[in-house]
Order: sequence, then C-alpha cells, then structure tokens
Amino acid sequence: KIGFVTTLTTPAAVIGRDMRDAVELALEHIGGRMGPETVEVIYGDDEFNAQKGKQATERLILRDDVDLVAGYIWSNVLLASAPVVLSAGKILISANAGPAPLAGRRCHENFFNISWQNDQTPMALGELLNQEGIRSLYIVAPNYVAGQNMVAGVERVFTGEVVGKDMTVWPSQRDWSAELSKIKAAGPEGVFMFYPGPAGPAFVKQYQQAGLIETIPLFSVYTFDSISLPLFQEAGIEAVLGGKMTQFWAPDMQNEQNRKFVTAFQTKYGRYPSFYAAQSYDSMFFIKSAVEAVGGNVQDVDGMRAALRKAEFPSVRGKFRMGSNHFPVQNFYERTVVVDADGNWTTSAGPVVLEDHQDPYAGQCEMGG
Amino acid sequence: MTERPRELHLEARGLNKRFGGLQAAADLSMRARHGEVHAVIGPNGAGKTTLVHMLSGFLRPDSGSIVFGGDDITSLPAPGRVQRGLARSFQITSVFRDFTVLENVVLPVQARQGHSFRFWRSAMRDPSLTGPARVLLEEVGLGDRAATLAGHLAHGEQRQLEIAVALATNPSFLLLDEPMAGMGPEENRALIDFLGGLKETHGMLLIEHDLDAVFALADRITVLVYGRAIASGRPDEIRQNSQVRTAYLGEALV
Amino acid sequence: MLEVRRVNAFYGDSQVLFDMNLAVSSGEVVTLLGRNGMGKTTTVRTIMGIVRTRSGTITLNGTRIDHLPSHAIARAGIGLVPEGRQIFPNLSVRENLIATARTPSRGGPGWTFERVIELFPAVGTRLASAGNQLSGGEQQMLAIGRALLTNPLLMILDEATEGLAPLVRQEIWACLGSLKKAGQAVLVIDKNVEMLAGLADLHHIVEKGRVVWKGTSAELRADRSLQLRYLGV
Amino acid sequence: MKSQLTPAHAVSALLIALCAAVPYLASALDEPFYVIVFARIMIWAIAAISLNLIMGFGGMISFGHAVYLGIGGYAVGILAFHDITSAWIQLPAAIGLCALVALVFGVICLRTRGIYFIMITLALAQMVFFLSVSAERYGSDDGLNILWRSDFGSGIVDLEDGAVMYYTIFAVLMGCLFLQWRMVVSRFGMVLRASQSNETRVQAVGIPTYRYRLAAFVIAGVMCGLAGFLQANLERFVSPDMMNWHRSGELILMTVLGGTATLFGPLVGAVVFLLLSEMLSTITIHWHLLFGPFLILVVLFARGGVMGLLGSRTTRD
Amino acid sequence: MDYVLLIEQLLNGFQLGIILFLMAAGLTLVFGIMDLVNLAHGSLFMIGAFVGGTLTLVTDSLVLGAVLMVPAMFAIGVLVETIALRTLYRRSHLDQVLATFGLILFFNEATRLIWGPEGLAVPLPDFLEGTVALGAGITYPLYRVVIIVIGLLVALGLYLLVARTRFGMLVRAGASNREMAGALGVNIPVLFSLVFGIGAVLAGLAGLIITPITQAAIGMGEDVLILAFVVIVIGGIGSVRGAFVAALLTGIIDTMGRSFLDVVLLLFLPPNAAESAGPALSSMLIYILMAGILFFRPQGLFPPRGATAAP
Ligand SMILES: Nc1ncnc2c1ncn2[C@@H]1O[C@H](COP(=O)(O)OP(=O)(O)OP(=O)(O)O)[C@@H](O)[C@H]1O
Ligand SMILES: Nc1ncnc2c1ncn2[C@@H]1O[C@H](COP(=O)(O)OP(=O)(O)OP(=O)(O)O)[C@@H](O)[C@H]1O
Ligand SMILES: [Mg+2]
Ligand SMILES: [Mg+2]
Repeated sequence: KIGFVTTLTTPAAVIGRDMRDAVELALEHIGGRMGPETVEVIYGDDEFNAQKGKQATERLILRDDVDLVAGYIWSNVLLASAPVVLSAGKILISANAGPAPLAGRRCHENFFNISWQNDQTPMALGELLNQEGIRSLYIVAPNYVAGQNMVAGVERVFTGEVVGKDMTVWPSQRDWSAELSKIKAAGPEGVFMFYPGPAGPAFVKQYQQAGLIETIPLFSVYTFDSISLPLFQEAGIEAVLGGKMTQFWAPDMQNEQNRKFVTAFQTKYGRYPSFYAAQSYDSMFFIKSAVEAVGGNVQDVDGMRAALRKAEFPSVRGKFRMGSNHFPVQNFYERTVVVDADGNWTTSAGPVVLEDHQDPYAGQCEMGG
Repeated sequence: MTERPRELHLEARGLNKRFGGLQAAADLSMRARHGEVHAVIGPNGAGKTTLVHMLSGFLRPDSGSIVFGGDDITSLPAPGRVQRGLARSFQITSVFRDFTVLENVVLPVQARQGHSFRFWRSAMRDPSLTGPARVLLEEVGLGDRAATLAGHLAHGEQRQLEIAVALATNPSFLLLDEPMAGMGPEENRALIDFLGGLKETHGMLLIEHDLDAVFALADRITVLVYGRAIASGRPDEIRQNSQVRTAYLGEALV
Repeated sequence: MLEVRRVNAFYGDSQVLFDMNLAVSSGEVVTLLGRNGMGKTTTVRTIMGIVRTRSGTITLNGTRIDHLPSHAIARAGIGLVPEGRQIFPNLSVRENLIATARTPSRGGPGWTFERVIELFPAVGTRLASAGNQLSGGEQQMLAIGRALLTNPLLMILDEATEGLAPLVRQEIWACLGSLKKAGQAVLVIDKNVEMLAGLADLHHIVEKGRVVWKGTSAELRADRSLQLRYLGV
Repeated sequence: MKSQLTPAHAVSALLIALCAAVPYLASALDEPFYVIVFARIMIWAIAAISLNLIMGFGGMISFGHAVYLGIGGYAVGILAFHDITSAWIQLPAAIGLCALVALVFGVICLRTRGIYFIMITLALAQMVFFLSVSAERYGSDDGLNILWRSDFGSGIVDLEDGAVMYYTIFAVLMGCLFLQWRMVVSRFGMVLRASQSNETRVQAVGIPTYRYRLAAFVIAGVMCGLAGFLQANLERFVSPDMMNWHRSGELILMTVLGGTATLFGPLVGAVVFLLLSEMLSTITIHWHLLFGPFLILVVLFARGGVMGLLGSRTTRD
Repeated sequence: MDYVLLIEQLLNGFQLGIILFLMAAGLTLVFGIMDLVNLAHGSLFMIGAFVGGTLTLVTDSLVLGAVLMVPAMFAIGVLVETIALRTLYRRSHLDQVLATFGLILFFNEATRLIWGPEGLAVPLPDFLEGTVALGAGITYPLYRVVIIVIGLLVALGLYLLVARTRFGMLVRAGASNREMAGALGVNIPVLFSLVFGIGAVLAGLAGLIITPITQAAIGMGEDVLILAFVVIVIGGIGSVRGAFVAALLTGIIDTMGRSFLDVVLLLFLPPNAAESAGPALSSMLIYILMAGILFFRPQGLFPPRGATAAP
C-alpha cells in the first residue's frame, strides 16, 4: 500500500493530474505488482495547502495504514507533512519538492527525494546564463519559499549584475504590468523568471504584449513544460520557441526507460508528460526496487532504506545516484523549446550544463544511522 | 449612586447647529428648571429634535454650551449625561426590537446601577434588576406584555415602552421628544397624568405637537421657528402671542 | 370599490384579524378607529398584500386582489401612506416623490409633482436633501405626497397626522377634504376622532381584530358611550 | 427563564458526549485517525465560539478572526524555535500577545460598523498575515515545525501524550462553552446583545457601549489565541496559512452553519463542517459539487443554521 | 526618477483600477444597493472569463465573444438570482455569506468539470496586439489602452443609469425598504433580478477582458473579489462614483507600491532589510490604505446618502 499526496483540486491540480497519470501508467507497466505483492496506491489531496496536505498525510498513515508515502509537489506541504510520516517510522519519498531544510539540517534517514533539490535547477540556469554571456539580469519570481530558493540558486552562480528583482504575491498575482514596465526601464540583457503552473504562460504572454520578447531574452526554470506549452501554442506565442532553460530531464532524452515512458504516456493520455510526471513515474520504479530487495516484506524498513540508497532502478533520466543526504546527484541539461514532428511544442534536451551535481546543502546533513 | 444637587436646571447657552446650508439651531438659549415642565413647540423642521440631540449628547453643537446642574456638559458624551440623570426618549421609536419588553427595561435599570462588567450572574434572574423593571412596566401600562418581543408590539405600545425605557434610568431630568405621538386618546390621557405626577421630582423638557398635552402639562413654553426661539413664556402668554399663532398654532386653537 | 370580507390574518401563530369586514365605495371617506394594538394597521397591511390573508377575500372594483403581490395591488390603484412614514432614506426628497409616481389610470389631470409641492411648500424647499434628513413632520408630508403621486383610486392613510404641527395637520385635513370633494376614495386611520367625524362618511370601530361598530358620523357623534368604550375619548 | 428541551439540546449533549468518548471509540473501532480529526474539530469549535461571542452576540463580524489563531500558534512556534518550550512562558505569551493585538485592533475597528467593520478587520489581519509570510527567519510561508509540544513541567499535563493532548483540548472547549454561556446571560451580555440591535439606544440609557464592545473583542481574541496555542501543539506546525483570510472565512461559515448567537451553534457548525468535508472528500474529489449546494440548502431551509433546524431559538436564559 | 516609467506605471495602475472598478461596480449594485453580500460575485467574474473565452474561441473573435457574453452572463445572473438568492434578501448578511460561499464551491467545481483544471487561454486578436506610442517616448500595450477606454465608458453609463434614471431610483428605493417600495407598486423581484443580471454582466465583462492577459483559471475571482470589496468600502458602499474613484486609487497605489516601494525603502533601510520588507509591505499597501481611510472616514470616501443623518 502506497500513499501518494499531490494536488487534485484548485488550479494547481493540473500538476497533480500529470503526476497521478504517471503513477497509474507506472502501475500498468509493472503489472500492478512489486515483488510478490500487489500494489495499491491511495491518493491524498493537499488542496494546495500545507495544513490540508498534512491532514491528507495523516489520513493515509492512520486510517489507510499505508506502508510508505510518496508524492508532494509543494515544499511547504512536504515540510508540514514529513514529521507525520517519519515519526510513524515509515519511508517518505518526495516526487517533486526539494526544500533546503530536508536536504540539510533536517535530513532524515527515512526521507528520500527522487527529483532534485530546489536550488539545483536554478544553479544550472545561473551557469547557463554565464555561458550565454549575459551580464545584466532582471529577476521576477513569486514571493514564496520555492520562489526565493530559485532566485537564490540563480544568484549563487550567476556572475553578472542583477539590476532588478521583483518578488510578487503568490499565488494570486497574475498581472505583471508594473514589473514589465520596470524591466523595460531597466533594460537588462536578460530576464530570469520562475512561475510554476499556469501562471508561467500568462507571464510570457504579457511579456510579449509589452513588446519585450523580441528585445530581451527570457530565461526560466520549470516554466516551459508540457503543461504550459500547449497553452503557449494555443495562444500562439511563437516567441517562446527557442526559449532556453535547464532541467534534469526532457521528453526526448534517449534511454530505453524514457522512450517507453514517453511513448506510452502520449498514447494513453494524448499529451507529452511533464517533468512532474517523469519524477512520479520514476518514484514507482524506485519503490519497486526497494520492495523487491526485501522480498515484499515492507515492514523491513532498514532493508528498504538500504535498497533505496543504492537506487538501482531504471530511471527515465538515465543514470543517477543517491547522494549522502538522500537527494539525487545528477546531470542538468540545457533544454530548448522546439516543435516536434507532429507540430506540437515540446522541449528538447541539449548539452549538459552541470554534471553530476550535488546540492549545496548536503554538507549540513548529519544523518543518524 | 452619586448625590445630586437638589436643583437641577438644564440650560442651553447660544447653541448653533448647521446642516449644510440649513440652520437647525440659531443662537438658541433656554433654561429649563427642575420641578417644571418646559415645553418646546414649533413647526415641523424647526429644530426641536435637533435641540434634544444636542442636549442629550447625540449631536455636537457647532458653538454654544450646555449646562446641567451647574456643570458644563457640552463635551460630555451621551452615556455620561444619562449617568448624571439626564435621560431622553426618541421621536422615532427606538427600542430593542429583538429583546422582550422586560429585557428592554432591565437594561436601563442595570445601567443606573453602575457599570455592567459583570460576567457571571444571569441578569434576567437578578431580582434587583427585574423587580424595578416590572414595577415600571406596570406603571406605563405594559405589565401584561413583559414577555412579548418588543418588535411585535403595536406602534402605540412601542411608544409606551419608549417612555418606560427612558424612565428606567432613574433620571432627574427627562427630555421627551413627542411622547404622545402614536398613542390613542386614552393612553394619551394616562400618560399626561403620569407625567404630571413626575413633575414634582423631575425636570422635563417636552416636545409635543399635541397641544392639549402641552397646555395641560407645561409650566413654560418656548416656541422654535427655523432654529430660533421666537417666544418663551407661560402658556397663556404663548397662546395669546400673535406671532406664534401665525407661525404655529393656526386658528383652530384659540 | 374596496371590499374586505371575512378576512382572517395571523402573525406567525397569533391571530390578529378575525373575520374582518370592511367596504369603501368610490368617492367615500371611510375610517378605521380603535385603540392601540387592535389591528388597524394589520388590516391595512393585509389589504396591501404585505400580510397574507389566511381566509376571506379582498376585492377592488370587483376583482380579487388578495392573492396578488403587493406591487400589483398598488398598481391596481391603492396608494399607501404607511404608519411611521417609511421614507426611502437613501433617495433625495425629489426622488422619493418621483420614483414611484404614476399617471392617473382614469386619465384626467391627477396629481403632479408641481401640485404636490404646492400642497406642501415645506417639502419643496428640501428637494435635494436625503429623505431621512427631513424632520419628522416633513417626512410625513413627503409620505403623503409620494402616495398622491401614484394617483391611486383609493388612498389609505395610516396615522398620517402623527407628529405634525397643528397648522400642517389642519392643512392635511383640508387636503383630505378637497380629495373627498374631487371624488377620491380614502380609507383613513387616525386618533383624532373629532376631525374625522367632520370629514368621513362612514366609520368602523375595530376591537381585537373585528369591526365591532359601523356607522355614520352623526351616529358616532351621538353615541358618547361608544366613544368612551372603544376609543377612550 | 424557561428552558424547554429541544432537539437542539439533545444533539448538543450527544455531541459533547461523543467528543468525550472519541478516544475510546476510536481505539475500540481501530480508527485512530478520528482522534486527530476530533481534536482538530474541537479546536476549531473553540475558535468559532470565540467568534460567536462577538459576531453572534455582539454583531461584530470579524473577517480577520483567524489572526489570533495564528498569533497564538506562532507564540508557541517561535518560542519553541528558540528552544523555549515551557508552557508557563508560551501560554502567557500567547494570551498576552493576543490580548494586546486584539486591543489595538479593537480600538481601530470599533470606530466602524457593518461591512466597514468586516473589511477593516480583514485588512488588519492581512497585515499580520503578510508579516508572517515575510518572516524568513521563521520559515516564511513554509511555516515552522514544532519539535516539542508545550511543556507544563511536573508531568501532570504531558501534552506529548496523545490522550492528554486530546482531553486538554476537550477541557478547554468545555471551559469556553461554559464561559460563553455565563457571559451571554450576564449583565455584560445584556449590554453586548443590546448594542448589536440598537447601539444608539444603549448609549441613551447611559451605557458607554464602546468599552463593552472592546472588552468583548479582546476576550474573543484571547479565546481564539488559546485555540491557536492548542492547534500549534496538536499539529506541531504553524504557518501563515493559519491566519489566511480563508481561515477567517471558514470560522464565520462554521459559526453560521451551526447557528449564530446560539450557545452550541459553533460546536455543531465545526463538527458538521469539518466532518462532512472529511467524509465527502473521501467519496469524490469533486465533493465541492455536493458541499456547496448543501450549504445553500441549509441557509434556505434552516433559518438560524443547523441549530435553527433543530428548533433552537437564540439564547436567552 | 524616470518620468517615462512613472507615467507608464500610472497607466498600469489606471488599467488595474479599471478592472477593479468593473468588479466593484457590480458589487456595489448588488451589495451596496440591494444589500446582498454576494461572495459568488467572484465566481461570476470567473464564469465570464470561461464562458466569454469559450465564445471567443468558438466564434474566433474576441469582440464577438464579448458581445455574445453579455446576454449569456445576464441570463446566468438572473438564473442564479432566481434559483438561489431570491429569498435571501431579507435574511442576515451572515446567511447570505454562507449561501454564496456554497455557490463559490459549486461554481468552481462545475467549472473544473466542464473546462478541466488547466483553465482556458484566450488569444488576443492581431489588431489588438502590440504597443502604441503615446508620445514623449512612452509606448504602451494597445490592449491595455482598450481596457481603459472600455472601463471609462462603462463607468459613465453606469453612473448615469444609477444616479440619473428612474430605474436607479427604484432600485435604491427597493433596497432600502422592500415592503414599502412594493406597496407603492414597484415589482421588486423583477427589478432585483435585472440588477443582479447587470452585476453579473459587469463581473463577466471584467473577467473576460482580463483573460487575454492573465488567462482564465479556476478560482480566479476570489482574490479579485476581496480587492473589489476593499474598493467599495474605500469608496463608500452603494456609490458608483465612490467605487470608481476608489478603484483607480487602489489600482494606482498598488501598482506604485509594487514599482517604487523597494526604491523608497532603500532610502531608509539597509539593502537586505529593504529587500525582504519590500514585497511584504507592497502586498499590505492597499490594506493599509483601507484601514487608514476607514480610520479617518469610517463610512468611506463617498458615504452613501442618508447614512449621516442624526440618530
Ligand atoms: N442630519 C441631518 N442632516 C441634514 N439636515 C438635517 C439633519 N437632521 C435634521 N436636519 C434638518 O434640520 C431641520 C430641523 O430638524 P428637526 O428634526 O430638529 O426638526 P423638528 O423640529 O424636530 O421637527 P418635527 O416636529 O417635524 O419633528 C429639518 O429641516 C431637518 O430636515
Ligand atoms: N410583526 C408582528 N409580529 C407579531 N405581532 C404583531 C406584529 N405587528 C403587530 N403585531 C400585533 O398585532 C396586534 C395588532 O397590531 P396593529 O399594528 O395592527 O395595531 P393598530 O391597531 O394599528 O395599533 P396602533 O394604533 O398602536 O398603531 C398587536 O397586538 C400587535 O402586538
Ligand atoms: Mg422632531
Ligand atoms: Mg397602527
């Protein structure tokens, strides 16, 4: 029995839907079995809210009596919920959120992350900016922890000058007229923005309407994905084509597991999987590897943990390994928005920007046991 | 309760009040004595209610002062004036519609007993509150309506309650804004008798269009027109005053 | 014209009108008399459809109106001056007058804004003020003017002289007189039996929700004991 | 004066008995989850009672009431963050801070009436909310995890023990219910209720309403702060979300759903609101489609909320 | 300071204000005049965006979509009023809050079922794309200029409707005393349905107009609703003129806060503190504005007529 917490209601449910679809697909691919056991996945809805997420987690642990909990899009939901799972002595696997505390001081032997640490992707982007020769940068991001982390990540690596920075109200602000005017006035060589979910396309659209897209290149993390790109395409914002970002994965990465995943996902759901989907898909195989290692005896937490540390499973991103703080050590690639053979907009993986990268908090992690 | 000076006069000195372009009180001075009924009459819109609002502290005069029992109370807020013994009734009925009739009267009774920062004992089970309240209701003729919601009373009954609420604060001086309005002839007469009985112990400022009541009760009458006191004197003087007759009384009542 | 027959009405569970009967013919001035709380206002509210009849019928010119909504009853030709004035506080005096004005259904000149102002000059000077900034008496005049401007077949005045200065009160009586002369049907409730006796054609005394006596002014004047018993005069 | 036994009384008594028995029932039925659910419900009920005090009986509709949940909670969270876990410091801090904030807010808000009051309470609460969001030191909107519950020392009340935690909440709830009852029927309550219906008149009988309303506002703030204190301990977690305006809105909803200006309305409202969402949400993720119309139906057909439906009129001793 | 930036930000604030006004105007009609606390007004904003957006996509024309949306929203408004809200006018505000909250939940979920969680993107027609030069070096997105113009026209029309027509008088009369207005021959139920319909159209228009900029999302109306409430409270409830002034004030202050607060704060605070205080303070700004205005003018800037009478 696996509990999987994600967002199934509120506008952010688009992400949750992708994750759930990926989990369902994974279950299909493994025939609904891990080792000798049949798997049942019970979903919890965090309603885009830390308290509700925590309650959903409690429900899974106390009422549904799941053996292991995975999922979590949002850092704050994860931070609130983690103690519930960990104090019950069960294993927790984050399929998206990677907040700094859990990578550093508050790391835990039973906590694993199968995506990335929040800082990593923007650090890669900072590196990309340096490589592209951008010397002055304007930053726009939402004022919540992940937003702050993204900005901090870029700033940590970016060597040029940050000429302006706006942290906007999250999640309500959807009109950036004031910020765009400031950008125009500041005239930077590049703009970095981070808006997950449907806010991203809205930003880019306004960026275009303000007449900026031709003059100042826009960089981003997470914003151009298979959830937002159809919206861009629908709205005809061709300017995003060729837009660059960084990520650990892209739908066209060439390995067997990824090909299987992407093709199956497309056939089944009629759209490209997002990276959220990819991580969720991975998480199921990740769990499977552990369950098989203990021969289905999921009560053997020590055994499971040992197997998870080895991370021997087929991942859609090819190779990677678990770091000392149970966060992945992996490559980050440049990723470009392109048109695929069928005319759909997608992203394509480019050269490696950061190789075998480990997050900067791993050093603070003193894991018992 | 604090000891009050025996002679409590209420005095307005040069009150002025404007509403936009409208002068509702113009250099208005008057003096109402304790133990007397001082009636204020005048055409509709003359500023009578405005005067009561100012005397009771619900409106601040633009200038002028108000003296009660020898103290200047011009800047004293309304509740403070009541605590000094200056109570009022409202021309437009103003009772607690979702309280019972008894509760309506218990509240002022408790007000006169001092502060209400008492959190424990049930007010409606406190005989020191309900006792005087019931007595008062009997007096104004609402004794058998004690348990009715005030909002369910007929108009005339609400008028009676209005008086009872004002009296329950145990005032030494009453400001009555058209107490007779809406009451039937019989209730009217009863109220006249009742107020007449209070005269000994109370000062009263009576605003009324019911001239029978005015002439039956008043010891002194002031006539207001456009915010100005055009005449003041004993009832018979006023009755004869030709200016008053053209401005207010008309020919019917001579 | 108006006929109220065996009407029973309730507030919640408590019955207020008991087989109430009442008729007003065109051109007639008819009164409802009675002490406080006897059900006069309730009768009016029932006629207006604000309180619903539980049984009995109300007809206006032969058509039943007891199941119509209030506004339809008003449009059928009843103008109300309610107890307690009920001026619209958030409308200016002018708006209070013209908002619900209607032209007379019979044709003919009828009441106009100008005529009402002429009748109540005091109101005319405050046209731009908000309704609730008027003094009590001014509001009363406004309420009468407002009802007149709907040009009704039947005017109902519920304590329309309450709170009015004697001069104005006289004017209103005079006005009622001229309404009567002009053939306007009026149903009037007032405490001033003396004046009404000089004006009205027919009186009803209401006691505990019933008409206990009905008669002409002369009959009413003649019977002192009646006045004492039911009206306390 | 007269106290008839209505279905409302029976239901309220039953609910209280249920709250008292939940830990036993839960362990008997092997459903430990419901202990937390009910603990949470009771905390919301305390907060709703505090709101009912000013909103139901005093006519002061506060749309920022959850701010005291947050303040009470953060008093625990921040002190615990600095390794001060003694309840004898945390509790007075929570109460004192809530009283102070309520006093200041009350002074500002009570100048206004009606919707203006609603909006100004919202505005002030939003300020505290944004303040907590920007407090990076204390986790911004990620909130703070609380490692140790408040420590009452001496081992009599050990909140780390689930049952003790539960019954502490239960006891506080009972205390608040009792306090509410006494306050409402007392002289103070008379003034409060009268000011709601006609404040001018209260002043005209010689009562300076302002100080009574202010006192009620502060008492309600403190009571709600207590709920915040308990919530922080129960959840071992505080975040700005505790004082999001949505929470204030939910408090209003629960109170109205149960029945404003009734003694048990807030409790009933909290139970119905939270239990029903709990149950409906396990049936379908589209449960709002059912819950929304349910709320509308309650309003349309049950005047005075669920308590009204059960035949309770507003409380009058 | 750069005056081009300043003027642009003023325009931005103005444009935000216009959207707020369209929302607030409907609210002020329904709440201020009819005295119905309609939390679902935000849902009407959302429905306008989705319905209007869909009509736009179907007809392939934003203009046509907007034109068709008007009767659609009017019908939806009247329907909602008749089915769910009609009996609520006489009830307490709190009952209204509960019921209309129920409506929000229902509409949000229904929208999710119909349009899916991802929302709706509405493209801007080519002739509205791009920027216009306003002289003096200022270029401004054309579409935002269009929004400002539409908003001004609606504001004018609405003001005339409410303040100058008999319709407006009757609505205000009916709101202040339903029973009496009825007894004077006003068909209140029909009148109120009409008003509610107009409010729905205004909210829907606001929702649709902003969609090409922000896209339609579920729950998009809720934050706007709070802002709209702020606006009508600042403006004085029931006053269309007040709503207009307050909407512009709110829009401009909010925008100015977002644009210049960090610079201003740098004058007083060390960079670090300024950087973290800036966003917090700018999100608080309109609430501070409201609290301040209410503190000094407890009835808002344009108190409704009749609210200041003596007790
Ligand atoms: N708040 C206010 N704003 C503007 N004008 C007002 C206000 N209150 C009263 N007035 C005006 O002031 C004048 C005096 O009003 P007031 O109520 O004192 O008259 P009054 O003498 O009591 O009349 P009545 O005998 O009809 O009750 C009236 O013309 C009234 O319209
Ligand atoms: N809304 C109400 N709910 C319950 N009872 C009511 C309501 N309104 C009036 N009553 C009761 O109905 C009875 C008749 O009231 P009504 O107002 O018709 O009397 P009235 O003859 O007009 O008296 P008045 O001369 O005082 O105006 C009274 O006993 C009153 O208490
Ligand atoms: Mg007066
Ligand atoms: Mg009557």
